[in-house]
Amino acid sequence: MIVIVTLVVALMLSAAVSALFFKDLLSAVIASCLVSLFASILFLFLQAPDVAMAEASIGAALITAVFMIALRRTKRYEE
Amino acid sequence: MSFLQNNIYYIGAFGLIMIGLLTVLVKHNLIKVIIGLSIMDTGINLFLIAIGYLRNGTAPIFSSPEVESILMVDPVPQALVLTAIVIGVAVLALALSLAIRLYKHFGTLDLHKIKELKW
Amino acid sequence: MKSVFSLILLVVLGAGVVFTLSSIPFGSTSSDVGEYYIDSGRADTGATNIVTSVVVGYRAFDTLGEVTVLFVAAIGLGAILAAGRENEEKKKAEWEPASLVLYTGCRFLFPLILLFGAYVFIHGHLTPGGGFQGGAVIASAFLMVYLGCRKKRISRTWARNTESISGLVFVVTGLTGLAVGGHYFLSNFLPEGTLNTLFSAGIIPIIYIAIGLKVGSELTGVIDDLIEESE
Amino acid sequence: MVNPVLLIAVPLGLAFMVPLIDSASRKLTRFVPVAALLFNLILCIRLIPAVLENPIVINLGGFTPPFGINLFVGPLGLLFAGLISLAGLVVSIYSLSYIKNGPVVKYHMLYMLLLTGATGVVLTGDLFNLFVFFEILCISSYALVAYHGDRAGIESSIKYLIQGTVGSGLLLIGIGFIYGIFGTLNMADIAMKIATVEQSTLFVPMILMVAGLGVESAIFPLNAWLPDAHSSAPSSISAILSGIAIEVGLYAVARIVFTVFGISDIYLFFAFLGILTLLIGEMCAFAQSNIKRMLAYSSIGQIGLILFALALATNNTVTGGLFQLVNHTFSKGLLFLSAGYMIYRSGSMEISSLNGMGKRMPLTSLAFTVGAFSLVGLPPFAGFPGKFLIVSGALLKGEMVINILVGLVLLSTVIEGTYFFRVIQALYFKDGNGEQRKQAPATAVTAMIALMILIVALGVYPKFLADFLSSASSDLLDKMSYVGSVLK
Amino acid sequence: MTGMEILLLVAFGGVMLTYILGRISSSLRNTFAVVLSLVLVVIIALMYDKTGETIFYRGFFGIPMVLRINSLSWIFAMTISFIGCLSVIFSLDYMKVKERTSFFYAMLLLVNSSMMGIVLAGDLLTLFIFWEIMSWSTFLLISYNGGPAIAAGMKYIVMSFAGSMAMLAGIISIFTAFGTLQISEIAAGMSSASSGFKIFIVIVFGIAFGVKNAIWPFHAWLPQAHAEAPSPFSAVLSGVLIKMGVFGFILTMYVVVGLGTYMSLGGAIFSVRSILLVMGAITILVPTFVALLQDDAKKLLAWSTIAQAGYIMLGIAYGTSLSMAGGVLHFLSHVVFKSLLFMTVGAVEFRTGGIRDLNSLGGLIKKMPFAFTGTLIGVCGLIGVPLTNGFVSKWLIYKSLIFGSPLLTFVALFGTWGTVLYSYKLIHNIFLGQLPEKLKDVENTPLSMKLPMIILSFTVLLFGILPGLPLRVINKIVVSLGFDSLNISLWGIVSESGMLNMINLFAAILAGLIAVWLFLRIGARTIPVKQDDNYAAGAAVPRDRYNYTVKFYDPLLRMISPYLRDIFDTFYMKIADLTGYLSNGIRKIYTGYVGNYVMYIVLFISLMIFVQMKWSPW
Repeated sequence: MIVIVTLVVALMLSAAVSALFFKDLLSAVIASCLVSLFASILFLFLQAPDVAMAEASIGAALITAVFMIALRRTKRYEE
Repeated sequence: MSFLQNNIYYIGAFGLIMIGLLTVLVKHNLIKVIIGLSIMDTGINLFLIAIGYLRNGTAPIFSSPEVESILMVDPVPQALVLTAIVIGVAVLALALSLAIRLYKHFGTLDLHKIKELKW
Repeated sequence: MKSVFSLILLVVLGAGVVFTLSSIPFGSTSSDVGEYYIDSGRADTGATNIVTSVVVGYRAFDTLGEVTVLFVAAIGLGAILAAGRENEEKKKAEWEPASLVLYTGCRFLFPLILLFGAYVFIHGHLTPGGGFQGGAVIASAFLMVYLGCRKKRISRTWARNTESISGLVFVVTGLTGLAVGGHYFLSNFLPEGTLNTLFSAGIIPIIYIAIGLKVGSELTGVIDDLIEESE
Repeated sequence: MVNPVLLIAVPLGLAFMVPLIDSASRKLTRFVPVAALLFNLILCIRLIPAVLENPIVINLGGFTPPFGINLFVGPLGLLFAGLISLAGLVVSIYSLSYIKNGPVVKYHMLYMLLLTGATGVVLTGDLFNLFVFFEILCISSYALVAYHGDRAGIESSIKYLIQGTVGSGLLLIGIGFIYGIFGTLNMADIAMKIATVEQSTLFVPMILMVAGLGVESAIFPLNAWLPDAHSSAPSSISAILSGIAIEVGLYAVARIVFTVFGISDIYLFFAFLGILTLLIGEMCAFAQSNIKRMLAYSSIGQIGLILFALALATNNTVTGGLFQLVNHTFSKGLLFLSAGYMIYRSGSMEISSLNGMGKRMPLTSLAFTVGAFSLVGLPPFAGFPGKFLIVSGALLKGEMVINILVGLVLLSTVIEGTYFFRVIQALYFKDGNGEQRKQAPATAVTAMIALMILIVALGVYPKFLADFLSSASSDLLDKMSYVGSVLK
Repeated sequence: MTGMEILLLVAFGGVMLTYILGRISSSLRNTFAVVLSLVLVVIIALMYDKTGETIFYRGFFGIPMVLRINSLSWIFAMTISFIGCLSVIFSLDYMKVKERTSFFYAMLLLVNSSMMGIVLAGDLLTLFIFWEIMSWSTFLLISYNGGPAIAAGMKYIVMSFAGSMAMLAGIISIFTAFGTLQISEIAAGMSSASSGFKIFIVIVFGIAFGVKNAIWPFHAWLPQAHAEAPSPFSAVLSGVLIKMGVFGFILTMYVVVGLGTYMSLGGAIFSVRSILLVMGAITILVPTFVALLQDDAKKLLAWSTIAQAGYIMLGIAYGTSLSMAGGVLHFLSHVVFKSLLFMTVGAVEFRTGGIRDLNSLGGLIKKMPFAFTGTLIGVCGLIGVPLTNGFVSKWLIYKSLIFGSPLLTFVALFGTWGTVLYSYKLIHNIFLGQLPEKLKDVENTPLSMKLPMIILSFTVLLFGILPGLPLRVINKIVVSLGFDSLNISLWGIVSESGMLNMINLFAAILAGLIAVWLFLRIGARTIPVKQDDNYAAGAAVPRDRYNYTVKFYDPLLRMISPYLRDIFDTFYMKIADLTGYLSNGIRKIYTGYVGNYVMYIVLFISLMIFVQMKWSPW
């Protein structure tokens, strides 16, 4: 179990770090979406199904969509 | 291993918070900054849930009337995090709408170039 | 240079955090309040999902605030986007129509997702999930329609009225509690029913349904505003 | 007895109802905030006698305090609630005519929700609930700052949002720590248990919470959003932000530092921080040529002064600090409101463009003058009793360090006086262009006159408020009675 | 009930009513203002020889606010109302051509009312409140003219406000130390206070009153403010307003601190008394010669005001009954003749269309004989010519100083010599010499201006010939402050260092005058020359060559001016510049880049954590 958790945490952190480094904002948004997804898995591990659901539906899905809409209206690449 | 067992969630949570803060501090693209805020929010949520965790506890739901488990994780942080998530999305949506407006006015999202108000 | 400095700051901050965390060992903290909720949550509120009983029962006031936060954000977003839109000429961007598969799939899935969302918030007091999750699901259904069917729009007045009525339901439920049920705001004035049945837990399902509708319509409104902006 | 929860529930319900009202009658919407705040004001006044006797504790949902959320309506909370409704009412009357363009309905809703959030913050007895209401306050102010959707408004709003969100994130981390340590979120419960935990453990959570709330309350290194936001917002909102929002933030800081933690070792540090904020705010204001920015920096200075007064933690200084706070709400509100119409007439925020306003808008200029004099602390306006109480309370402590700080307070008052007198000279004695006389609309004038009357009345008869403030200050300082009345 | 509440109520109510009436009709307002100020004079006159205290207000946190009247307050209140009344009358014509006259009248009356409040205050809180009202209303009046008056007003209010803040610190320290602000009660507590506390009190009050009284080195605001204010107000400003500082000094030194303590306060060399005396002496010496340099009539008078304040200061600070009487009497004399001078200069300014430059005036004696006579009498008073009030007061000061400290007497006499020089410059350059072409059509002084001038001139002579009139009241003050009583007759005064009897002097001078008149009468006839007849036979000549009113005393001035740079004025301006510079630097921390702002937040937390973990102060 701990190995899986560690793996998920590592993936989550690396997704976050890559969100920091991506020049393409769309990729950064996807990476932050992944962060949310992994976090929601962690919530599940932490016996918080309610929160996991909320994080998955709101944090991962809706926020990403909102981000993308905003990106459409602004610039895709960081200068 | 026991170090990991004891601290992996905290590491994850504060890792996210720190990465989020770092993004806000060093990145000067507005969308990146907002992504940083969202990552930070996620980290905080994870931290709150991790605080309420009880080892070997189960989710605080009595799925059938017979369940009489005392060993349940603390429901309070979960309730808090539900609220915090919604607040987070509210702030984020507002921030993004502002970003759209800002782009319309300035033609850029580079915060170094958006410094009309200073001193 | 600046990032190095930031890192140093964050390291100091992290040191402080680590120091404090050492007094909160992971996985073994127990809270009086949390234990009380687990022990008597069912008796107090009639919900078997203790998280729900906390969210809508013990800490319902928080939830009222939280709904308000979302409400504020939705209005604020509308205000910000509206303020700039006034003096711009409306130009309709041409949307590339979606493929037929996508279109049909969306139309097929839409009611199902709505139904699932409704299920989630109606059963909030029994199973994981509740108003927020359900509302988000509903909003994502609309999002899907927006993306898949492109031209379809929900009626703004309809969304606004839903939002406003469900908000009112929440407040009025609370005020009714003040008036009849033990003279406390948001106190339960309905019978709690039997555990683990749909019609139980007093006002919790009512509030959760209101929240679900409100969150759903608000998030939909937010998406609608943003999409309209991006056209 | 009336239930104080109505102070929050009724405006909230009305705000939810606004879309329905709007579809029924468009004209009616503008008066919803006026009605709601009038209701709140009357409620507050009716609550005064009961609260002075004993603080009212409302258990929401009928659950006893550590388990449910409670509202604590002590003299301090009621003072703030009353102040919010009073200032809010005046400004909402002003807004009736001032806000003409843009999504007006949304403005009024946001405005009302902002004040509801502020009321919630000052009444709640639960940490997380405080956070939630704080977010209502913050988010609605982000949106209102950007209300006009102009360059400056959007820019300042996004900056405000970023800093505010970081701040509330820090606050939430702090709350998480506190919950981890004490297993409860009720402020009285935490206050009771605080002695059971080693003091050093509490440092990081406290500093996180103070910093988080400090962002909103504009304590020195955390206040960079303020000059931008206050100067770019519509003037009615600037008045509320300066008059209510940062004060409420300061209330939250004080509540947490005094009541929840209540460890006196750190008070002197806050006194220093207050003086630093005061000096920096006043000096920055001194260098401004933009009137609204000047007023915004002056708000920073005033917050520093109030923080200094509160941090000295004696009954006298806290009473003085609260008096100054009330004065600041009224005077700064008045200044922003009058500056709003002067800017509207002259079309520019530069002080030099206000030359000769005294001839063009006599009443508005008079309002500005009264506000400025009061803020500087000249008798017979409301600023003087506050300053008098603060200084006398501070000197009464008889410590050399504090005496020196008092000297700095007086010095910064001189700086403050200098830049306000400069503006007054520009208003009256410099020749401007455009000689036609035109007053502000009746609603705006009503609002300004009401504030002027309040300022003069408080300046001439401060005892009326001072007695109430004195019990408010003991409400803030007396931790044990707070705990006792919540956890009976 | 001593009528003081009624007095203040009338005064302050009248202010509002004046403004409101001004909105309706200006003539109604003018009449009302005159009547009001006359009524005030009458009320105060009726209070003669009354003493008493009343608590009139408890609304201020329950601190009792007290009004009290005694001979000291009465003489000040009388002066204030008297000069106030005359200046209102003087304004009637002077202000006709200006805008916003209602504002002017209301503020003028407000200044007068607040000054009455100051002198009638029985506790320091009341004093401070009225003091501040006076400060800001004065500020509004000084800035009234716009243009250069803006800078003058700014300088005034900043210095005055700094002084008030010092005073506030002092008042509140007294409050925290003794728990009362009532002047009569403070004195008791003060006697047992530590000498450090006393010196602190003396310093802060010294700054506050010194600024108002324009004692060197706090005089920097005064010349500009006096010059730029509207002339009727300059009379009030120079006559009574700065004398509030004198009142304050007397109050602090002799009532609050106490006579015995005051004389022994401080070290042997740097005792408070000697420092004050030296400051007084410098205040006489420097401004007198700076006044010589001035080409602006009102500025000249302003500097002269500073110098005269030095005499008053010497008299008061010296601390014997004779010097005290001299100081107070000189205050009274100065009020009268300086108001008179400002009014005559104001009349000239009014009739010539705003000319104050001494180089471009001249020869107005025929055109404005009343103004000339007024100026002559005023100047005589200023110099201290016998039979004027200035003579008596200066005589008293010299007499009291001459044995104790000859050096100070010498400084005072030297100052008088300078006074003669600038007084002559003033009267000569305005009224004597050639009449410039453009001033040919100047009309005579209007009646509303003549009246105050006549009254004041008369007073100058009256107090000069019958010094016993004011000295009787002053003797009461002197006694009430703890000094020995003086031996006063209607005609003069008898003291151990000499006696003064004006009747002898009067007789002698009268005889001398008659002799001179007879001599002139019998001697050669004078030939009248037209005033605008200049010696270039009507041709246009460069005025600065031939008109000898230009660059009066030029060689002397060239000699002394390098020594008279106003270092303190420069110093204050430097401070102001430095503040501006510093502020400009500090505001740069708000860089406009939001990343920095977030950095501040994180920095704050990290710094706190770092400090806590390293040193754990908490």
